[in-house]
Amino acid sequence: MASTSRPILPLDQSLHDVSVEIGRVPLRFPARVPWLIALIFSLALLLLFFVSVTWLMTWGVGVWGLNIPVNWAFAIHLYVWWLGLGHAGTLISAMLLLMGQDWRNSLNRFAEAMTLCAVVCAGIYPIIHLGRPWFFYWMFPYPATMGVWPQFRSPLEWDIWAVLTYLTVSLLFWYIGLIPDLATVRDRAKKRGWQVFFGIFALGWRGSARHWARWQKAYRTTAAIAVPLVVSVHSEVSLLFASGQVPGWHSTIFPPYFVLGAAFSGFAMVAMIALVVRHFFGLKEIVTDQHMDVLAKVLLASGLMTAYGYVFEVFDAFYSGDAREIATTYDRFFGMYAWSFWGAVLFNFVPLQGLWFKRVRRSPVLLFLIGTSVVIGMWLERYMILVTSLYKDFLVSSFGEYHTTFWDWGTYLGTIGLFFTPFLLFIRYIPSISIFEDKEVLAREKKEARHG
Amino acid sequence: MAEPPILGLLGEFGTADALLGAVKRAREAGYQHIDAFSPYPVEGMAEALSIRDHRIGWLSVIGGAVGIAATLAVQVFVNFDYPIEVGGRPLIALPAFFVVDFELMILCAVLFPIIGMLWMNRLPRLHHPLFGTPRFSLASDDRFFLYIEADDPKFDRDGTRGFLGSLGAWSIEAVRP
Amino acid sequence: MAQIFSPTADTWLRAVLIALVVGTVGSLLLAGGVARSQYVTEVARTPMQPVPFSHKHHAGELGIDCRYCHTSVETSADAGFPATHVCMTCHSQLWTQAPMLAPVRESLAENRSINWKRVARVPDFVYFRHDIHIAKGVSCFECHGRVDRMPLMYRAKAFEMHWCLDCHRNPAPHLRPQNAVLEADWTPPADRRGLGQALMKLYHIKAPDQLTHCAVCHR
Amino acid sequence: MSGKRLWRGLEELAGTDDFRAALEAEFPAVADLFLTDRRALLQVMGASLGLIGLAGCSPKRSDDAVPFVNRPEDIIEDQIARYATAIPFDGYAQPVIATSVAGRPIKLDGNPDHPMSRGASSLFTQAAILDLYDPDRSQAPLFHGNEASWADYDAMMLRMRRAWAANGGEGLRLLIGPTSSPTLIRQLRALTTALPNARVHSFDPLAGERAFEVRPDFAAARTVVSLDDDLLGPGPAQVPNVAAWASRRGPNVAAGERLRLHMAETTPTQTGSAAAERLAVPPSRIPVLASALAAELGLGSAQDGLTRPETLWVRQAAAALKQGLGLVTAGAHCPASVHALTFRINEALGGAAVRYIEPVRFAGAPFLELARDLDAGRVSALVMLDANPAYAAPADLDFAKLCARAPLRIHAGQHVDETAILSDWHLPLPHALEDWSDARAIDGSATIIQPLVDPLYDTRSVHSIVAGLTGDPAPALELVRTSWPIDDQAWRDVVRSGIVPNSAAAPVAAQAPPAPPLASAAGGEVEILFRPDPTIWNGQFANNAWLQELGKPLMKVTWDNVVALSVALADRLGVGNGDLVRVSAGGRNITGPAWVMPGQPEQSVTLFLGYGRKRAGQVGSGIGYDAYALRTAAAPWTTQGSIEKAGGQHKLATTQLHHALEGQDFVRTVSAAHPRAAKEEERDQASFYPRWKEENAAWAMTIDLDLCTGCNACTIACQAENNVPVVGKDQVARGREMHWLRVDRYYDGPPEQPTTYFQPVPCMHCEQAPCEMGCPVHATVHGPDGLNEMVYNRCIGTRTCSSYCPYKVRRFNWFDYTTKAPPSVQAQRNPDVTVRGRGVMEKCTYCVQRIRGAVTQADIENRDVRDGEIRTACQQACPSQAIVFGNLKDAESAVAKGRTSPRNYALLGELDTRPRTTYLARIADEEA
Repeated sequence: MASTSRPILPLDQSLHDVSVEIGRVPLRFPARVPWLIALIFSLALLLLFFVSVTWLMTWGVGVWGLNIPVNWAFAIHLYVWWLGLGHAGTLISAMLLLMGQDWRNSLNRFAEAMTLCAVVCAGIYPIIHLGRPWFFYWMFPYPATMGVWPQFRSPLEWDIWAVLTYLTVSLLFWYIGLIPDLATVRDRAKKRGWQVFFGIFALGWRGSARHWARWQKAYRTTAAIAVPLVVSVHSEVSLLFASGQVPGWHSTIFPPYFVLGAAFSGFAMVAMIALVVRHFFGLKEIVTDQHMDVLAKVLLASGLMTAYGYVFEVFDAFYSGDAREIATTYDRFFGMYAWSFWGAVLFNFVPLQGLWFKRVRRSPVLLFLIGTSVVIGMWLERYMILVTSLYKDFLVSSFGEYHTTFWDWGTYLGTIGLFFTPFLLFIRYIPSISIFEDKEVLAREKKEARHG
Repeated sequence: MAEPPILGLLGEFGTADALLGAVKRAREAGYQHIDAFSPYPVEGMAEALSIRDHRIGWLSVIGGAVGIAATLAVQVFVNFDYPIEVGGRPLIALPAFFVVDFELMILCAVLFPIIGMLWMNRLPRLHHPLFGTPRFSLASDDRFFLYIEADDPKFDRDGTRGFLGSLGAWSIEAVRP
Repeated sequence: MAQIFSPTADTWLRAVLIALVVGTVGSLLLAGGVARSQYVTEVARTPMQPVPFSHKHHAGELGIDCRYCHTSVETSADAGFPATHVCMTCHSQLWTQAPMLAPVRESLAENRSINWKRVARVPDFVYFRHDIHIAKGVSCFECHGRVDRMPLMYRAKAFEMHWCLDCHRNPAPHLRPQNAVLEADWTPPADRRGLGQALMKLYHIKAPDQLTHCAVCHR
Repeated sequence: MSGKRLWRGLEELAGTDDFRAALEAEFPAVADLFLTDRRALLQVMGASLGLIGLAGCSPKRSDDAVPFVNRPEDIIEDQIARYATAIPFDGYAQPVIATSVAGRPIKLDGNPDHPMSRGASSLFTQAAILDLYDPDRSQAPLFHGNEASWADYDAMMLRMRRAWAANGGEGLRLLIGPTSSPTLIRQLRALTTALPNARVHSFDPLAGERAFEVRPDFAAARTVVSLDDDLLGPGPAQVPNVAAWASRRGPNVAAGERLRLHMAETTPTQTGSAAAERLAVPPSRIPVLASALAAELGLGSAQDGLTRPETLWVRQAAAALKQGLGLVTAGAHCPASVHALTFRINEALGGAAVRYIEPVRFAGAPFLELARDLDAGRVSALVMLDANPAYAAPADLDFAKLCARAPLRIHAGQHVDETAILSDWHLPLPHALEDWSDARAIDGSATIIQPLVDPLYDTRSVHSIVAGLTGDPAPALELVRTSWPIDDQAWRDVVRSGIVPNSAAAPVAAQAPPAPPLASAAGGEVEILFRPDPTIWNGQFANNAWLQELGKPLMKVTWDNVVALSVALADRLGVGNGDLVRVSAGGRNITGPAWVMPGQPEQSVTLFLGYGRKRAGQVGSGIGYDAYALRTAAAPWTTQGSIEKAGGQHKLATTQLHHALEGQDFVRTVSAAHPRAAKEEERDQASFYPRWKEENAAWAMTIDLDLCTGCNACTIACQAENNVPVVGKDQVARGREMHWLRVDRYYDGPPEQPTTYFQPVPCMHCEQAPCEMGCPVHATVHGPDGLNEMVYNRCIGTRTCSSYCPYKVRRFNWFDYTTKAPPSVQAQRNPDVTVRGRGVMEKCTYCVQRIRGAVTQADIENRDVRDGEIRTACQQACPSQAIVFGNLKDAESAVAKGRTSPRNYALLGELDTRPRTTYLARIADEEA
């Protein structure tokens, strides 16, 4: 395979070393102090999340800066943003697995875990942003005493199902891939408690050839299905907007535009997390510069595609000749919220160009900074799409303005805690890199090395 | 004196290739009830053990079909059960319905094979005789095992032990209930 | 290496898994059940009334017309509760000393209302009208049950939306000729179905979609 | 009369302990952290009125059924009763039909049988119902601020009466607010005859300079030239004026017959917006224009020194007048000289279109004389009836100080206001719906004011109080009855019909008033105008939350009054909307937020009266600035002064942030050249969707923009009918006002001389509604009769519908806006409309409760609904009848006809939402 022409893992380690190097992370945790600091920080944010949500539930969505016309802002904008971040996990894992890109193996497990946490953060929003969240279950078709059913033409109805499906599939995909490694850790664990813990979740995996055969089929099937799922989910999210007639939303390029943006922001997130984890857990042998280099290339590619989306959206507006579309576009350039548009352009695409150079791609610090900038950029983009479209739609008389409140930010920062707390627990207690797949690769590479 | 009964013999090998070779030899030798254990899926092992199982794939197809059919059925039913005009749209608005149909098709297409896989693998199974054998824990690390079951017609305690030895097994252990 | 789990562990694990599945499904079913239970629907609820008024006696045995007390049932959304003087028209003559009727006499004496407790009630956001239902031949007993057999008034039907819908979707079987609307012991003719159809025409009952859209009851 | 019995029924409802308990449970007095401005308004007060029928989104409710002990024949618990009566406004009767449910008055509408209403009503009439339930109303007599009893007062009055009887009422002075009540006038005359030394003074801060009532008769006019007379603007005469004006425009008037309006004014008004030719001039130019116009018509010598626009305007106006059927009016506040001139001009024009009648309202001795007497210490007892001089008296008089000179000060009013606290005695007056009285409408026709409920509080009618000055305080009914010497049958008819037959004042042959020399001394830096606030008026409505939250017709500002100044002046001062400016005149100054007013002449500043109240109540106290503080007895309407930037900002809550039409065609105008309003592509658009089958009804509405004057009566009518909550300034500033029906106002053209458009925007009830498609739970769906139904109890608040709504007519309950309202305010609510809880969307329903009511009634009677049987609240209130509602399926219905008019067009028709609400384009005033 193409990418194995140059070994992606150093050959001077044995299969056993791999078990040791990764397996020791959960069993004999290396970076206690930084991890603890991180955990405390994210727990604090999590607390903020609960406070904000309690406040929200007590008084109503009015605590946010919403109004008519801008009656969707932070909640929906962050829902889209989080979900976008999540997508990269699935994409890296699934797509690259199918393409047999071995370099994925050292990254996919983070990525998938990140997906899970991100989807949880995203999934929270559509429920808490409701005026009467305690009735959210009305969105499901169940035989109610009212005799009324949900309305399946509504993009919000689509939304609930898309997110649920996505959450379930990512969870299964992640867990199924995890089972063999749980077995490895189980067998290496010395303490009884760990043995039982991993033992139960390994489901008694024995590595039988027959099991492997079925397992591979199931895993690859899931992967094969996960790719169209990602595309469908974020396309559906984009329809949340495109289904309305609001200028700036009502456009056919929204689905691809959203999916690309999602992958883009997601890859950036993966890169950042991979860099941090490998730095603190000393996994340089597993997550190599080679990996980061490839990841950086993917980031660059998806970034350029997203940039194309930007260009085309503008072109689309002018090409349509629709006065209101054009007005909205102008307003994005020069209007009250122009900062969000130019901010998005700046953060998304300017630092990104550094990735043309190998030195930048291989420099952890620079790559991390670029990743950060992209995540910020996409944040601004989602905000821009939401607010600049809503605050000036059709009737001049109902033009409005949107100003965030403390609780907008409280809820948002809170979800960051909601994201990192489980993620930190994951890297602490679960093999955060695929052990068996790395062994597979290593073995193959050794073989290839031997036979010239 | 009669030795305590055993379930089979477990031979340990150092590399995937060794295991693969051993399996092939064992098949040639006419052993039927054999299994191989490895820390990662070994290429060609399925062929060597002549495992031909396409049910997983089909489960996925079936799941997808069931998912989409069921969802569509629900959507059509609720719109007939309580027909309400919505924005002048038709009662059965397939383009709109299809988004949810698709999502649930995917959900079921994933659930079915995964549950099926676990079911066919008889998992979860926390207690298994193999776990009782001292060196088997290495199967998840860097060793490869060939397992010949006692109920194999060709199984003969000493003969098979010798056979495993001839395959170059590093160690040979009896698996006891 | 030694076994981590005893042979029984698998049994336990399976038990737990099954329990989980059963638990989830069960709790959903339970929720559904509770929503339909008397506890929620308050069917058969018999609130304590200031005066133990017996519909069985008055409406059933004495055969007093419903409208004698519920005067506005034909002309208004609200059937209306009897003013004290309505009770006193008879009870100034009969049982004038009955301790049971003390509250009624006090009410009249002190010019203070009797606090009856409503038995049949729909939520505030539901706008039910008695007059149209009576006009279209829906009998009192359709919703209130056989009050003429109730010593103490209790709720006969679960006033749930789907229950309303059932009738609004297919009114025919519930319609009566005008003279039978207040008739407790009305026995439908052999051809109930035919009668229903005839009455549908007679009363100009509208098509289901016009009887079941939201604004019919919700404003 | 039924009032008393009704109330007894209600008392029974409210009296029982269980009921009180239920009431407490229903309305816990929880202060709401966020709605700080509204919080005051939401404090729970004692009076526990009928809770019956108060619908809410929560199914929790008391199970109690509390019947009457003795049911009156004409009332059933939930049934609606309607009574004809009147609401006095600045002394003039506003004839109304009051709707009450189970003895709770819940709505006021115009009296169709009354010529001065014809069923229509103004925003003030619509809002008057809320005053009845105002929790801040004065509830018992006060003596030096402490609760006292009427017995105490009567005892005191007995002593006074003896003294007065002895000295002929020496030192007794009455100060009385504007009134036209025949009974009261009769009583006052009787009093002055009984006590020859007592004197009665009138107090009306808005009193004009007119010698007698001028009744412009549009019906007979083709050209109206208005010299700063806001004929169509807010005021006691608004309804008849607008109705008459509308009768000369709209679809049924031939192009040549259309009424043509020439307006010369300073601060832009609704009349100016409706004028064909509007000239913006500072007030000092009005007299000049008047005499120029007179000269142009051959009266007096030609004026010189007119600017080119002025000359042009005068020429056009004169030309139009010469064509006959002309009419010239001057604003009540114009100097007497202008009134004299207009009188002569109208005489010259033949006076066909104008009638003069004796003043309808009581004219007592001038307030200034009272001030002089007070100063001189000649006043021993000052009785102030329904007047608030401490707030509204000219600032240079310093009434507080003068007042203190009178040893005994008695104040009677509905609120413990600024004057009440200066008085020894404060006496609570009843609301017009609580006691008997009578009043005359603007044309002099009298109405008997009958009560719908017994007084909620321990009040006494002004009639009884006046009677109490000379004898026993007889009940109002007795006093009123004696003023009308007719037999009981006639009396009953009069009360029922709400108008005394042929009581309208007969025209008088007015003689030319004395013409003092034209005074037009424009000194100082800027000319300052004082005008009543368009929604708070002279301050009497300051505590009415509906009127506070209503956007001013032209400014769309709520909860504040502003300093209106011209674009040029604003640029010069470097101020924008909301920047504080200091306006100084005669050594006094006020500081208020600037408002850049397109169409305001350069060197003029307009101040709006009515704000800056100190003792208005929880709603109206301490908001806005007090323009009275700059007003002097000598120059009550215009003065010269200076304006400067004060620095600092004042947060204004406006319901509309952008005002320019920005080249859009939301409001369209047709002309002889372009008769069709709808664009070609907007007609019969194709659709991918098959048509849904419709029942025999298809409800629709047309709004005639040629008739709409932007008066906002519809908005308040809607608020009263549909339990639309008040959310407070802070929420409005956040863009969360709840009005279901808003009147958009757009400017077009140069800011110095803009064209002003008004456009009422209710829900469009689109046939292909984007909102419905977005709702995941079927909370907003389409009815078979074409209504876009909103089911509050099903709504979970995703707000998708609002995001998708191109018209942004949907409103959201961001917080709990309803359950914490005081019980008294809740008692006003319409039991037929669900009260929306927190987190649900709401919007215009075409008054679905009225539709369903009529349809069900028709169903009971096995007939179809007649055209005009269903009238939406906005349609019912509209003085110009610009709103038409009906069934499209009925080809003969007014709305179906309107739909076929070439002027008919859909707002944002290009979106193919197929609105059921369409507009009839304005008709361009052809060039004179």
